[in-house]
Amino acid sequence: MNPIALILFFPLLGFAVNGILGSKLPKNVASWLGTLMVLMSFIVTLGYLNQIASDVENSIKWNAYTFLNIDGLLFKASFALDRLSIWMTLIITGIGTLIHLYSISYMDHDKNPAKFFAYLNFFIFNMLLLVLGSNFLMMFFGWEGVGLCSYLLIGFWYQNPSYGHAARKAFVMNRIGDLGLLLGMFLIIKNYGSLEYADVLPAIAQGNGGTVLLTSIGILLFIGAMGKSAQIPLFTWLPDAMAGPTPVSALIHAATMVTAGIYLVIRCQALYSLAPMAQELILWIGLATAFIGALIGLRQNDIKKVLAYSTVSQLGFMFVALGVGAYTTALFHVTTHAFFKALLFLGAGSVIHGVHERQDISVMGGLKSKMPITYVTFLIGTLAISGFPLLSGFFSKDEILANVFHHNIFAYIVLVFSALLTATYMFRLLFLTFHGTFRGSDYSLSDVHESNWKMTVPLIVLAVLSVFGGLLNLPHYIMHSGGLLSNWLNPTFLIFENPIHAEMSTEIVLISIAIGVFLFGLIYSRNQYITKGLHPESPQSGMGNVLKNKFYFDEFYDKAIVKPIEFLGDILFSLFDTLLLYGATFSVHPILRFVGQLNRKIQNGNIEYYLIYMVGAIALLLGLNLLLA
Amino acid sequence: MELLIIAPLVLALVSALGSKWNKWLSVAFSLVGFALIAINSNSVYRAINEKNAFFNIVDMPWLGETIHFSLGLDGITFVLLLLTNILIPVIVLSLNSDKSPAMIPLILFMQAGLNGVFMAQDGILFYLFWELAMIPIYFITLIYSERDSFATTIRFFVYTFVGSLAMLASLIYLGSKSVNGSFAYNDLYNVQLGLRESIWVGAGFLLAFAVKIPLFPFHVWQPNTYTYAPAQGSMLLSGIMLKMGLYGLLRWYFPMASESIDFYQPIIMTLAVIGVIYGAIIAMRQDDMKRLIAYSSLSHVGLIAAGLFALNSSGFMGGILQMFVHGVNVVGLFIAVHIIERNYGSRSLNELGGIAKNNKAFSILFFLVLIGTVAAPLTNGFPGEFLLLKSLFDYSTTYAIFAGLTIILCAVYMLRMFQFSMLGEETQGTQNKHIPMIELLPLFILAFFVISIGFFPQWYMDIFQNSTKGLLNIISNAKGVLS
Amino acid sequence: MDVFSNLPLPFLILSFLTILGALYVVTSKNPVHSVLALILTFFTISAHYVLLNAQFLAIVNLMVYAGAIMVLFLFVLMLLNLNKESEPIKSNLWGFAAAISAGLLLLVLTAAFQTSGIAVMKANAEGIGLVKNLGRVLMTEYLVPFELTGILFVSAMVGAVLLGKRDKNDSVKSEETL
Amino acid sequence: MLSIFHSLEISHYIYLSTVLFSIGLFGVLFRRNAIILLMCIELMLNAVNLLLAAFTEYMGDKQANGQMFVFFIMVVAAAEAAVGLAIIVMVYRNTRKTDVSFLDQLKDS
Amino acid sequence: MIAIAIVFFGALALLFLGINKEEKQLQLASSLILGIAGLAVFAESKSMISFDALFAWVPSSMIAFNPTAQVIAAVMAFMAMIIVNIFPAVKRKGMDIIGLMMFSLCGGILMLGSQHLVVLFLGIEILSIPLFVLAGSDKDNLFGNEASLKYFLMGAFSTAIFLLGAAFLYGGTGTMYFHEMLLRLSFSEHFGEFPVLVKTGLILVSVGLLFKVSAIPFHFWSPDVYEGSPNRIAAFMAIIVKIAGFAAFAQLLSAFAPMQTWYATWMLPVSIITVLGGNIIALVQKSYKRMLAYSSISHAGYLLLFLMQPIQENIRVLGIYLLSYGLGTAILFYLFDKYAQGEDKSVTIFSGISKSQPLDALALIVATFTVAGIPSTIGFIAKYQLFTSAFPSVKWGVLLALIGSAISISYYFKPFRVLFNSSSEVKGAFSITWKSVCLLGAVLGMLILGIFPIILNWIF
Repeated sequence: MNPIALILFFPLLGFAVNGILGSKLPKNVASWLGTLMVLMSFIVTLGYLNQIASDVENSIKWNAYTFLNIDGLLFKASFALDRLSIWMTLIITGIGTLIHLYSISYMDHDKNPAKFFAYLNFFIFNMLLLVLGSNFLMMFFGWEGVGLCSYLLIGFWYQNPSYGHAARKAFVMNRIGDLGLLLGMFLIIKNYGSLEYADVLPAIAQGNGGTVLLTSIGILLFIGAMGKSAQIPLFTWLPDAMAGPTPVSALIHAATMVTAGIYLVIRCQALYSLAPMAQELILWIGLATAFIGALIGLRQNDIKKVLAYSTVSQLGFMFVALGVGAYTTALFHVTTHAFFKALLFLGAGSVIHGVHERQDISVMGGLKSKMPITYVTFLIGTLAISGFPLLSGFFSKDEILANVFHHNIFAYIVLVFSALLTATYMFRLLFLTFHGTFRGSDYSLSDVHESNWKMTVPLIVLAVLSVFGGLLNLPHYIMHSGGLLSNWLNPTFLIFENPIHAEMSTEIVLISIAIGVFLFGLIYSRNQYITKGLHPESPQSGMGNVLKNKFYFDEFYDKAIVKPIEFLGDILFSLFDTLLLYGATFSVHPILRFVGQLNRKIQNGNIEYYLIYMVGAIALLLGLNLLLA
Repeated sequence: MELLIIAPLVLALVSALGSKWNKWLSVAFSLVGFALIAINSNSVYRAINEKNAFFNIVDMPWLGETIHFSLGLDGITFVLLLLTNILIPVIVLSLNSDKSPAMIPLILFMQAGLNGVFMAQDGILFYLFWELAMIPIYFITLIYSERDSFATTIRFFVYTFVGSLAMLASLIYLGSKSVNGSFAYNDLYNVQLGLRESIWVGAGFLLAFAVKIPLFPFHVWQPNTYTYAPAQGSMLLSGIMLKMGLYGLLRWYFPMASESIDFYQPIIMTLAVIGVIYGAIIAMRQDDMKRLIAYSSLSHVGLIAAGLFALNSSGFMGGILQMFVHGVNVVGLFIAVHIIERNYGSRSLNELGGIAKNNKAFSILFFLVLIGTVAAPLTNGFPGEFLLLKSLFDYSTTYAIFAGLTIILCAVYMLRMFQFSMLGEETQGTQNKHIPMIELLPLFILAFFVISIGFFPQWYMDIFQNSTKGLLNIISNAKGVLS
Repeated sequence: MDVFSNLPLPFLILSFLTILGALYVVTSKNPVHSVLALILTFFTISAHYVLLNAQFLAIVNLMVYAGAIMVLFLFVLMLLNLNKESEPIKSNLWGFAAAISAGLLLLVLTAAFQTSGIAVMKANAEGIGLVKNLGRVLMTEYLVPFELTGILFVSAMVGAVLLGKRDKNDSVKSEETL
Repeated sequence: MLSIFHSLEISHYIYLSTVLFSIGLFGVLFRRNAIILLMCIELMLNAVNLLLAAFTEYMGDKQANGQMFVFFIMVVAAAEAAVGLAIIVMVYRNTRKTDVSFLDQLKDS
Repeated sequence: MIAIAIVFFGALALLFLGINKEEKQLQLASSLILGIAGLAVFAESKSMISFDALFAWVPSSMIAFNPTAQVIAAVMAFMAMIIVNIFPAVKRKGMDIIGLMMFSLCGGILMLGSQHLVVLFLGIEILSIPLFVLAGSDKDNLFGNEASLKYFLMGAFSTAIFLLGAAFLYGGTGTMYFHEMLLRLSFSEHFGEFPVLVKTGLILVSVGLLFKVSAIPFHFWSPDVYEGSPNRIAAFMAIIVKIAGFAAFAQLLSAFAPMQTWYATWMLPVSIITVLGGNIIALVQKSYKRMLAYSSISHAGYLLLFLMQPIQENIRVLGIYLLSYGLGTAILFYLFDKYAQGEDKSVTIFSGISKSQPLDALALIVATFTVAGIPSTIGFIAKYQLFTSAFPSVKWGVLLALIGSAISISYYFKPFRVLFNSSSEVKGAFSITWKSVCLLGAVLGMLILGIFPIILNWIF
């Protein structure tokens, strides 16, 4: 049996079993089953790692069946396990396994975890579909599938209408992106007559297809990526998506799904390398997202919201990297980000769990004594994300900054500033949650408790990963042969990516700037929230309010798009459709009736009139006939 | 195959006599009967495998020499027969027959008419069955509508009847031109029309089909009829009858008045795309679930019509597949609404909510059909919509972009409907009531198609692939004659 | 008007009388007078028949019309004692309307014949109108219609009886009616 | 026949009978008494008779079709008169009226 | 001829034999006679038997029935049979009413065969004079009286018009045989201008016939007279008079085929006005009976459209249409008669009979479909054939006629508004009677002829 089939099969099996007879199974069986399935595909993937590693050309292909065949134009359900997709697969299944494990106890109190695990498995399946598919169609299937799963999982507690709203928001916004993606695919079909990567990308690399075409394809695909990866202007769904259970946020909205956009762009590296316009667009969109996300993150009090906006901002970082053509770097950051952001979310989940389903950091504080493991791991995560030297985040972010520095100095400055903000809000979060005095009112510090091993083990593992994740792609000034990841990935690129080789001095400058940024953030928020002991709910300046209200993006969308469309709908229905169209069409009948009523005057029952009419008619007939003759 | 017309009539007469087993009898007969007919006849094999558009299977003089009782078959016809004879039993299943005794005979009568419409190979015969299919639905809506039935139904009937008469006029005109006034499909097709007259003839056909489909300005009869008609009536109308119009476009309008296609293409395309957005936007704001589905169906069918008029193979293939799919989905939705209304006594989104809590299976099935309508991948909605949008894109990017909005808007209103009916907190109307499992049987049947088409559309496309090629050749040749 | 020039006097007089009588029939207030005027008209018409070599026809006309039918009319008039100026005369407006429409018809007809002169050559056909010839034709060529008039008369008779017969139930009313 | 009539043409008879016919028509339209109406109709019939006789004469129709027709018209006229008068009597019996302008019970409502 | 003879002598015999029997007892006998007459003439039309020997004495070709005319005669006879049969008898001795109906039927049949102006004239009169009487046969009913007098006066008037026209025709052509008339004209006149006498005469004669078939604007008598006269008489008028009128009209016009383009110029407007007017006016009628009257007017319009083209070859189409029209109308009148006993004459009389009287409901539906020309009934076949054969010569007329029949749906279907009500009062229990058997037969006939129209090809 084909390994890809196996990899895809296990999560699907888990989904099927849990979905169909989940309610029959005992809770533990269901949860462990779900976890096991993901683990299985992880193992299978590992098993084929060295086969892929052995040679660049090696890639396992699986041509399942022909999905559609429109006289000759084939849409195959075909998959490939090459270096890029196996890398993603490992992230997905690996982190997925940990998060499943974590969820077992996290969802312990829930009525039917079976459903939850079914959804999770289904998500994993779709995600694998996305990365393993060897053509745009399969990728699109996964693409929409993960959207669907995120809808299901955000709305998991469907009793709560606002959760449902958030879920629909996520799905619809993804759909907007999907439209762009779909149109891009149509454009590809029209010009390259296929959707197989193997047909399309080489053709592009060989340079058939003008710049305009490539740019438009690139932009259309990027619109899809914007939707999925929560870039401005389609990012507002991601913070709302935190309505879902925390593991979901960790798995879907931090580690895997939201990076699908980056995966897409990396997959189409050949395309984007030849479409500089599109790349510029990506750069600036990413930059704006990184900056604004970080800004908003500064003033959020919901522990998950902070992490959500940090995710948005980090995704911005990745797109900036893509924008400057540093694909490897982007993937590197995807990886490290997956580690520490998953870690942070799970930590947050552990905190929420510990303080009995509270998320508002203004009622927390000083928890480190009560939940040490969580604290330590969370600290590591924070350090990693804000770029503490030699931690994973440090290397990946530094690479991005370096690339941007060589590409566009202004972008570099903005990006540095957002990195600074990152450090700031992360430490703010850390301090407000774990340090300082306990601010809880309606519960006491005493009944805060550390989570059990099923939750802490994943934390620890992820902490380790976030610490040593940097080793995956050491910069060349440390390892001159080039980082592992770049060596792993570069050969697969159809258009060779030339790594920037700045001289030592610049590197040192950049690194020192990065460290300075980190230190500033640390010191600033320590100063604010430890020494001053500033209360998060403390009155905000005007700018503060703007940030607190997320730049009023939601309100703006509501006023500018949603309301008008709804108004239009009402008008069209009540005025145009019902009144105008319906009335106009069926007013024929009354008109005819009116005409018929006129006959009363004529058919008045008096024979003398009848005779006169008849004679008149005869005269008319004869007269007409006379005139015609 | 002519059994497909005779058997339901006989069955209708039998069930008209009435017995408490009517429902199951008719379901069993129409399923088993269709299966037998489909399996035994080797003409089905021909239909699927030969690239032979609409070959004759029955031919006997019916009225003089000019009109023959002649039935034809090919892949397209067969897939629609499949749709009809699968949906009819499902619809019958969804009905509680003790409340509405006359329903089953009427539905079976209609089944005969529909089978006839899809197989008719003679102009007048086509018109005959076209009307025959109208009569039962008229009585179903008339007898079992919930309110102001007469006004609604007479408007619906007369409005569609006007369209049909326009088509009759076109047919008569063609017949008067054809060799010795024969109305046989091929003779009518061989008539060579000048541009102006073909525009007139086409107008006649298009009016009939546009009313039936319905296209944007001609849909006025639809919302009220769908809303007030009994659930089964709405299912029949939207699930099968509406396909008559699309089928008419494919089979009759395009080949017969092919000279006028270039004239009508932009008009119809624009109308259809307008209808797509128009229906979607209105559907977003509906409170009555049936009305919502009515407008959503307007939107979806507009897309199909546009795809057919793009006149490329992906449009045709997608369109035909989507006919099948839309039939399955919309009937599924109506059944779901019917079940909700039957158990909770309301179909207003404001009064419903939280049904999912106590009815897991139902909510899963409902959601399945729903995302099928939303055209999520791996459900039946996706392949058709993908192909249709592609064909539109090949025709004109702008149209594709506007029509593509449907995948966003459709998600909006469908999920809204699901949210307010199934999710959220329970209302006092919906508190801890359980839906009996037996009522879900039809939904299970439909769910099978949602999944199987979603995963393996090519299985179904193979049925009509060759015939569609043939039809496209015919049309392009006919257009070629003029240009 | 040259139409009337060189027309023989008897014809003019007859036509004059005919039209005069007809007009009187139409205009006289008293029904009985109109009956009498009608009889006069019939006489003049019979005279025309004579001029037209339809002698037998002239006689029959007198017998059937002036004799039978008109007497029947008179009888009914007397029966319903309408022999006074019973009828409320209509407004002039009505008269106008009637005159206009009738005149219109007349105008149209005459105009029609003005446009194309009818050229029917005058053949000398002696004795067509005599009983001998008519009887032969009636009994040979027109035999079938002749027989068929039987049906007409039977049905007319039955009908008249059906209407005139007193039923049991309306005997009282008919008593005080007649 | 008398030679002085040779100057007569058929058209004169046509005009004459048309005039007669129109007078009868006028009567039908003008009068209200059913019996008078019937008489006017008889007048119209006679106009037609005259015309037919004239045609026969001027065409020298050996078969005398026209005159035959006149006979049948007379026959029918007699029958009509009988039936008509019976009807009138019946109506009079029930409504004491022979005035047609009172017959307006049956009409479009 | 044979039909006339059978009907006339049969009627005569029954008149004398049944002088003091209840009419109810005589219904069957008279309908038997009509049936025999119908069968005989039908058999003759199919040349199974020939009665030429009987009528050897008939000297001239004044009356000649072509096979189609014979079939139509048979149809008329059967129609009369149905009408005589299914309508309830009146409470009176003797069968003078039925007898008169049979006499006027003779007139109608005579019109079919008439090849000569005199015979046509006699036919019209024999058809009409009994009807004048019959309209008022319910002597104490003032409406009946009024109807009778109106019909008589207008009928006599139209007769006068017809006669004037006939005289002109005779004067213009010198013959009274339809088929000789144009032949008598000189060669040039065949193709050039036709003599004004002929034109005027044809117009006036047509007016006389248009009056009989009640085409707008000569229709004024029909709604009033139908409403006033007893239901079965109204049905008789609506069916027999129309069939006879159109058959005779077709006979006449087929003789004037060369003038077709000319008479189409003034008959087309008349027919279109008739179609649209009839339908639109019927839309607003409160009384179901008046609605039927106007619907029969609109049917006259359709038939006039058909007359606008060379008729000879497909006069059978006319027969088929008249058959379907007759069947449908007869049943509708019967049902109206059955349920309109009270004051109420509107469609509400049919309230809820689908529950109490399913057969009647079925009959109502099928008959309505027939007159409306909805498929699966003979009505559709008839209408379709009519339109197809009329289409080549009068395209726009046919289009307007289609619109008209679309309008007609909305009043024909009015009874369905109440048909399925759950009626409070049960209108009599459902029972199998001789009448209901006849009704079922008629309904099945309409359906079977509609589904297997091949039979019609054999009949006509």
